[in-house]
Amino acid sequence: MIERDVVCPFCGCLCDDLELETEGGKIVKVQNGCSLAESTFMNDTRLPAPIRRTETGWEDISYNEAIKETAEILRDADRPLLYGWSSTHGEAQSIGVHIAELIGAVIDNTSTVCHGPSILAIQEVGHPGCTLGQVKNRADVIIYWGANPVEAHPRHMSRYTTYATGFFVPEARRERTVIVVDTRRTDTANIADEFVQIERGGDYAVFSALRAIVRGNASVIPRKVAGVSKEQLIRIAEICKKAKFGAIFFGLGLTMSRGKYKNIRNAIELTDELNRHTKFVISPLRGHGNVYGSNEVFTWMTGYPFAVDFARGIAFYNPGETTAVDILRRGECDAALIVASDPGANFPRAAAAHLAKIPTVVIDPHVNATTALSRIHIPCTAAGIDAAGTAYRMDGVPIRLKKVIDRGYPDDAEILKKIYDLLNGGMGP
Amino acid sequence: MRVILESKVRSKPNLPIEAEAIIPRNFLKGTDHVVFEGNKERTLSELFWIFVEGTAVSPENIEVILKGDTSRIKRVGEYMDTGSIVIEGDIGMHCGNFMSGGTIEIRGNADAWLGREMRGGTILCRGNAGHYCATGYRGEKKGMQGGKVEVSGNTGDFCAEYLAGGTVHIHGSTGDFPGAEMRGGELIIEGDATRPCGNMKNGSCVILGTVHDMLPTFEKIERRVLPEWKITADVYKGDVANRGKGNLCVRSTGLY
Amino acid sequence: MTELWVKNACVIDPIRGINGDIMDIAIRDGRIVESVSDRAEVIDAERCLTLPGGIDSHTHVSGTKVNFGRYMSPEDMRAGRTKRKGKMHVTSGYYVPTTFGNSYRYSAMGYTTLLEGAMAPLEARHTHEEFTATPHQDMMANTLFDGNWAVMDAVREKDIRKTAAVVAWTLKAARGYGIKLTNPGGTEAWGWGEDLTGIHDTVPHFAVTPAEIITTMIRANELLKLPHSVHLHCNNLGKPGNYQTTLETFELVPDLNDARQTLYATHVQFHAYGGGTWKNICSKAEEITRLVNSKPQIVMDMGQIMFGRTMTMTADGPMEFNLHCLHNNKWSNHDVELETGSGIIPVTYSKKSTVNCIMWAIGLELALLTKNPWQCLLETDNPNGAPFVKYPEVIGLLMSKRYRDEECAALHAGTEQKTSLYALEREMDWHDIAVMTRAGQAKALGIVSQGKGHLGVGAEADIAIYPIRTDSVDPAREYRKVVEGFQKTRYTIKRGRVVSRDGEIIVDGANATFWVDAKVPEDIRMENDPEFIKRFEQFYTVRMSNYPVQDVYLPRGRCIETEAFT
Amino acid sequence: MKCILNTGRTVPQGASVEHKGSELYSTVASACFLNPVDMMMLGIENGDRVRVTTPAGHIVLTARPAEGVARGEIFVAIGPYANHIISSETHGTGMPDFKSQSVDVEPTEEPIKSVGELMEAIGGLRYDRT
Repeated sequence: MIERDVVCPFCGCLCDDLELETEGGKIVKVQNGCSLAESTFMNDTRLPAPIRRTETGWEDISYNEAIKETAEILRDADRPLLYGWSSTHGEAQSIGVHIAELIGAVIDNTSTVCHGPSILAIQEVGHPGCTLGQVKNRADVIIYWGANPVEAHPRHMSRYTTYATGFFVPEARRERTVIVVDTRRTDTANIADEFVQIERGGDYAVFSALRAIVRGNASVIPRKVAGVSKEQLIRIAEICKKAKFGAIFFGLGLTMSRGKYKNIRNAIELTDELNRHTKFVISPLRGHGNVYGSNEVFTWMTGYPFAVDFARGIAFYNPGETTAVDILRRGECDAALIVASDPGANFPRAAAAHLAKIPTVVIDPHVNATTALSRIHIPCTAAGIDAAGTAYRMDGVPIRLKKVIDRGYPDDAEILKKIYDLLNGGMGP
Repeated sequence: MRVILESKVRSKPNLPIEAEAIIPRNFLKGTDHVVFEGNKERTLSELFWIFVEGTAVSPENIEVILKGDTSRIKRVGEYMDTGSIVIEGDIGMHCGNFMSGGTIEIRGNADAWLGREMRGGTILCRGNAGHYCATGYRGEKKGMQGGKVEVSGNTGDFCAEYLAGGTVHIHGSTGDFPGAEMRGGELIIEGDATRPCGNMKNGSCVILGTVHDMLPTFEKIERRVLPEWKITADVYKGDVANRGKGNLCVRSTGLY
Repeated sequence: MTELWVKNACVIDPIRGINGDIMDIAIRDGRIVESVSDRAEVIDAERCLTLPGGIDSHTHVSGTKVNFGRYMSPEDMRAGRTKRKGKMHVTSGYYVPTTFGNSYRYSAMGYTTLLEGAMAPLEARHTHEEFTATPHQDMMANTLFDGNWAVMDAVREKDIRKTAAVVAWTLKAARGYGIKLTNPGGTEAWGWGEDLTGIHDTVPHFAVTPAEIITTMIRANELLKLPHSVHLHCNNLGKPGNYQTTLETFELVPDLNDARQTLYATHVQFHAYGGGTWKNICSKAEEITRLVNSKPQIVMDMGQIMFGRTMTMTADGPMEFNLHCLHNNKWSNHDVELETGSGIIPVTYSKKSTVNCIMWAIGLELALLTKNPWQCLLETDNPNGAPFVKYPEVIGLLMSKRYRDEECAALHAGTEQKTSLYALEREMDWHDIAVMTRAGQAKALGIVSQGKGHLGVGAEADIAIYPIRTDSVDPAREYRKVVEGFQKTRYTIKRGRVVSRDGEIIVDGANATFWVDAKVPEDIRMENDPEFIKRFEQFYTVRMSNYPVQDVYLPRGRCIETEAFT
Repeated sequence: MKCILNTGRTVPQGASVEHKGSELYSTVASACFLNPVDMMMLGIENGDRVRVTTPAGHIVLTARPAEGVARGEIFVAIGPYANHIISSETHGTGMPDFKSQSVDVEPTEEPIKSVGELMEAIGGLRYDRT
């Protein structure tokens, strides 16, 4: 059977034009997708049943037992941490927030180690952005800064930017100037019309210099800024000012390097400045398929996009204090529920190690590094493969993930709902 | 009146405690106060041995002394308006939030957000202070607006971010981005600093030590003697990435 | 079967011509009936003011733009925090509260139905997700068409039928309620960082003018027999001298509908400025209301501002950028491909600013100078002019000259000469307020037939009982009692259930979402139009099959079907 | 040799990210890309192993040459290998220094650990029955 217009849940591009061929409840062929999409759909090995770690090893347990024990762990905790949420749908995220609110937990999502700093920057200066179709149809200048879409978002350039045929840019690549700014010459840099190689940690200074140049203060700028010549900076500023529609896309090169959110703030303020000359937009290249959705759901329910602490009953937010890595590093939390993510692999060692010291429960379709650190792992459906639900694309466009096949697993929203009911005094499953 | 709070040994010592109730004024009405340990509500006496010496009729005569392991206690001195607090060891985050009067002395180190959104009064930290010393809250346009924060040791990153008024005096060094987004007030760093005053709009900053990675968007105006610091300084105006009218004075390294 | 009997209610029900009669209301299974059995639960209203549930016909509470307002404002979130309590979830925020915050606070004020003022069709799913999380009000969404490429193409071709067909397809796909035009044409120009300066400017690359878009959409709207009229946010919002654009626009409006207005002009306060600069700006409320008083086919809402901190958010992207250049605070912008734009910035309205004082005065002037209260409805363009929790104060100001005088005394000295407010003696009565906060909205939105805005037999039992005794309170003098009274109902009844009591929410909500399916003849349906499909697949970034909102997003959807073109 | 550790996403890492027990994932996530000149200075060839040390710990990785990596830097895909030596300090922002960790790089003969072994080193227990 052929399924058309399938949405790939892997990265924040949420490409919705895939064609899947299924045969007897299995996906046998993926068309239109990138290699990440292909492996997402084709190499989908699951944990067969819930498992629990004992003194001697791992044992299989029933769903009911696993759910009951999870509820008990969470109920007994003085500072539970609920973390993850980015690779599942909004329906599960929403129940997660309700659990956190009910038990006084800290709930955080993976933006904390991804674009959390971008959010902090946006909270300082706002975000002049747009949906990706605006860029596709209009942009004649495209900047990738500290981002490597060739590796991380393989179809970004063909669907939305560089190579996409747009209404006002029918000749696509030939009508667009592409600028890449990075500390290393990546594959993305190799296709650029202008590559700006910047010294590590120099992004902030370069943004400041560009802002000053665009404001007419070029005379203050020294001959070289973070390894970039003043001539090149002036050239870039001119390209940007002459653009009809410019778009900056940035990645972890800005959020993870020193200065963190200050780099992004400066990028946004450059965009703001350029809007006084022409049209310019800026957008983060969001990683996990539905990480932006977790920010949206958290925001309408709690007021904050991530790192929400319900310990005092009200919602409190302060990244650096209420973020998952910090809470783990300080050894604060005494129980953890990890949903649809892998902090065991993605957090620095000291933070991950704390997960092994406390009762940690994983709800995730796949065995991952966190499995080894957990007490219980409950397998579930994978959103976009065997479960339908809402996901938000990196530009905020909500898209419905489809259920393509049935593999007999319970939906994570269903598992979470049962945990919630138990915690809320219900009789449970 | 002197109120001595000595922390009790806890079964989960890493759990944060939130204790905004610990301000001098509150002890006029006794010692029966609510604090929070993780997601549980506790009484002050569950977490502290409490000793009261003498009496007081007005809060300015109340001194609160914290002893023992106080490094995980947050919000001590929040909204404090008078009296004094002495912390013999280290103190947790958000000490002196929104403080408007009185004094806090920390004999050990202070964790992050010391004196956040402070309006008045004095905080003296004899050890080191963490990140975001004397700053504001996420999304707000103004950080500390008045009073004085003095740190004998070093601070972490983003010291005095969004400083809008008052004085921040760091005897040691600061980390990255001290004085970022400054709008007013005075920041003095006797030691070294990295990327000071990024995007400052107003206010003044003096750095007596070495500046690392000076930002390219500060315009050197003059070289001048600063008698109160007994140095010759290069005076910069900035940040010209915006319409910044701030002053940044950095000790001159060349001969004069 | 659940029954409720409200006795001793002092009812004002303008749609049925009831003005302060003491009567009983019988409710069965969510609707008002002739009588109930003696097993019915009884509420004694104790002769308190009892009105149909409040209806807000223009508010921003759900969707991409609103949520972005929250996302960028942790400083506001800490301004209005409440804990989980009983059936109430945690809330955060003051001017852009969380969905539960919006829902509870509206409910405490007796509001039971809301129209979200702006929904981009591409992001409609988001609006509907938040509707589900705003459980105590029935919801509907104005759907944005101001920069819709297919609409502008059809307008250029002067093809009203095709314009209507595009609207019908889009409304159905977005599960939208009515047509919203926000700075028509201007949001497309903003795609290039430009704006339009008047209704006869040409939209770049599309060769149409705002005037053409507005007049064609008005005709398409009536051809589709939509319950609501075109809902217009005029061009040139917030610019000194813009009243001329507003008057020109109003002059374009024919009278095409016997049951309601032909044009709903929203937040007109922001469109009633004289002068040419911020220095010489003045009120032109008299000119605007003079025209509206002579044109029953126009209904407007106030767009009242109130002093304090708030957030402006609108699909009018260029306006927000201009405002940002004045305020230099944070600025967000979000253009939506082939459809519309949006912008968000926080603002503080201050009594020290003459401009802000004049704005404040204009909103009140509009209401007081409009003879027929059905033509000028009460709102603040929440949260643009002020958060909706300020409505009771607006009511107080409209009912009391003394309250206005006291407020005026604190305003910037330059205000008096720039407005006519100081001289206006009119004091509105309870009936006027009932019209301006529910009955007028129900009629303007075309939902009287859905059982909204009145308490007749068959109506939905949405009822607000305020702790106000109209026989003993003199609103002109005791305006504080009026303000307090409208802040918290004694009971808010939603579809026959008491949902809120003395400001506290006591049950989980179960709202409905109204949307419109206008059935156009088979031969001009857009889903059968190969050219439309081709352009869609080429220039949107989602597939056409993934665009329409699935039914699962409207767990309690109420579809209003119309037979268009008949 | 003193270097700065940079991490990031790569296609092979992304494609095998849901199979962290696999050998493929191990190979991808434990590759350490160096500038060829730096490799020459260290006296190592493509495929040799390096020991990378920070105050947080040390890890053994497979050296791979990459022209695009600047001298004095190394690049490792986002994942448990890089994280084994990255500090959990976030500077009050919630975000660790994933792209600016100072490291010491030296040749070694020690073997590469599996993801399971890394997790067991911090108190975990491998699950390998799938």
